[in-house]
Amino acid sequence: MNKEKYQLKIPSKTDNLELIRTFVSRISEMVGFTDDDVYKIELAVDEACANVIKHAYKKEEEINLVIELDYKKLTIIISDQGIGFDVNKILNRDIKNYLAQMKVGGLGIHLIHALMDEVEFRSEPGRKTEVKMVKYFVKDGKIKKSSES
Amino acid sequence: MNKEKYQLKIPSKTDNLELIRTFVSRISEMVGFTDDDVYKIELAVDEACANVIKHAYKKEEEINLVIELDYKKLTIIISDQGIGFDVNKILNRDIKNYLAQMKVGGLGIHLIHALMDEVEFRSEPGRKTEVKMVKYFVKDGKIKKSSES
Amino acid sequence: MESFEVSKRVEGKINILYIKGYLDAHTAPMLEDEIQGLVDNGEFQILVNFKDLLYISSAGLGVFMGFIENIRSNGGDIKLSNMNSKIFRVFDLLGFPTLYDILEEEQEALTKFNS
Amino acid sequence: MESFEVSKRVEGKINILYIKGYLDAHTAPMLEDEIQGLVDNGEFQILVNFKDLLYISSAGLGVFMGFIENIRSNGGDIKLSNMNSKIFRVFDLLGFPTLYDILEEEQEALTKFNS
Ligand SMILES: Nc1ncnc2c1ncn2[C@@H]1O[C@H](COP(=O)(O)OP(=O)(O)O)[C@@H](O)[C@H]1O
Ligand SMILES: Nc1ncnc2c1ncn2[C@@H]1O[C@H](COP(=O)(O)OP(=O)(O)O)[C@@H](O)[C@H]1O
Repeated sequence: MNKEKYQLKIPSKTDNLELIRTFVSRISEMVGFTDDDVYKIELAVDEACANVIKHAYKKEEEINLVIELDYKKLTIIISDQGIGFDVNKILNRDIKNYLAQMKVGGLGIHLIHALMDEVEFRSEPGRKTEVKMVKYFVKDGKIKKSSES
Repeated sequence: MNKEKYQLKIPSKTDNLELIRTFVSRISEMVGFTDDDVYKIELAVDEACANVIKHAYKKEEEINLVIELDYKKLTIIISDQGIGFDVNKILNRDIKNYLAQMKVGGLGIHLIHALMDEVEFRSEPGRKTEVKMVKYFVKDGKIKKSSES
Repeated sequence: MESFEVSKRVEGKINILYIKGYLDAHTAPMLEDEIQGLVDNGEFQILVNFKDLLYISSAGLGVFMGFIENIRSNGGDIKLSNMNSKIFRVFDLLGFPTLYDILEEEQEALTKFNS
Repeated sequence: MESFEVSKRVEGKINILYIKGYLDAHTAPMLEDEIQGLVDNGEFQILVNFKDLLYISSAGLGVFMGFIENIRSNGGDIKLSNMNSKIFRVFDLLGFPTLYDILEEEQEALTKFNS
């Protein structure tokens, strides 16, 4: 397979989460991921898009979703032109303690890390946010999910 | 409903027709078209995209699909940067005679006209093709499918 | 995911093809190969049963267009049966009913072949 | 299209919610409203049966997080039962099993409430 690109631009509203999941899971199935991996990819994308809808914009704007396929992996980039956030602050949170305090929210980003093989958040507060996540077709044993270590 | 825009860019290969149909039919369902209209929209889009795949490019390139929703209609624009064609030559074909001569092909554009409320082809030979098709949420009786008259 | 399948049954001199699922520009070559196989074997009496077909685009109709002249000039025919109403409408919109025998039931089509 | 439904059954002091379909950021408010209604009526013994739930995202888990403190401080609890393995994994990944009673069967959960 050569490098292939699929792009979806879609209004940022929760009504569209289903369509986004369908889109992503069809492509993931098509390229041969197991049902289990399809589910993980679908959920990770749902979380990232739900964040754009909830946090990025004051009103309905646009979610930009790009899927790139090469011979060894599926890469998904979800971006918005919204308010952004301090990535380090969120990522350094200890999820166990956080949960034990029964705080509402804060689960999505943790989940994305747990579900995908590689995850990278970039955000410029006030300007934009971009999440890049990767799932390999074959895990070579050495590649370990960073959030599970 | 305000004006809303959905955009899909996808490699031009027949494997993707199913995904395109799913995408378009989900949006059509979501905005409340009857099953019957959803089917017509899906088929018209399939035909236009199959044409891009078959005719526009020498190798796999990109199909660009835009769906716009306003309060009274769904508009779909399918475009490519391919070889283009002489629109008038195709559109003036008499489909009955054509069929009776048992020619292969030439059915897609006719079908698109029969299925949608408004259809417009623009092509610049050697550069690009764009098909715009419209389905109204409510047909006001006066709007008649041009190809059925 | 959506899919397309062809299966075959022989009834006397007539070859019946059962088509199932989604017939579009991606899957049409499968049907084309199947009919080509029959033609190559000199089998020109072909009945296509659409009972389990859920979707068809013009690429599917094109398959029949591609063979009909040759098959008829060999004294055979392609007849079509058991279309659901959505599928039939596509054939109808394109004027196929004047060019092809499209029957409600497989049995009617078989009878018509033998008459 | 995908959908989400909640239905309710009362068993003694325990309110059982049956959730069905797809629970995401779009449908989570439906579940939230349902639980809010119970809390407003002073019903703090809540069992959520996941038997027919096909999908959950963190927005769904967030609903439970949003109520649990208040409900426990009123002597009640939210217990969860009958999750399929895909759904359970999401709870598990987020460490919920240490914070919530997640039971295989509805009956076990009912017993646990009454003990
Ligand atoms: N696309 C985004 N734009 C702006 N802020 C974001 C975005 N994605 C995440 N965030 C910030 O990161 C925080 C944590 O996100 P998450 O872990 O998904 O939990 P939750 O959405 O429940 O708060 C959010 O509360 C928000 O402040
Ligand atoms: N996107 C396109 N790019 C180039 N040529 C096109 C395109 N769409 C249609 N055509 C031309 O119009 C003709 C008629 O198309 P159509 O009615 O769909 O029938 P068919 O695809 O079976 O030939 C095609 O054969 C092709 O020459």
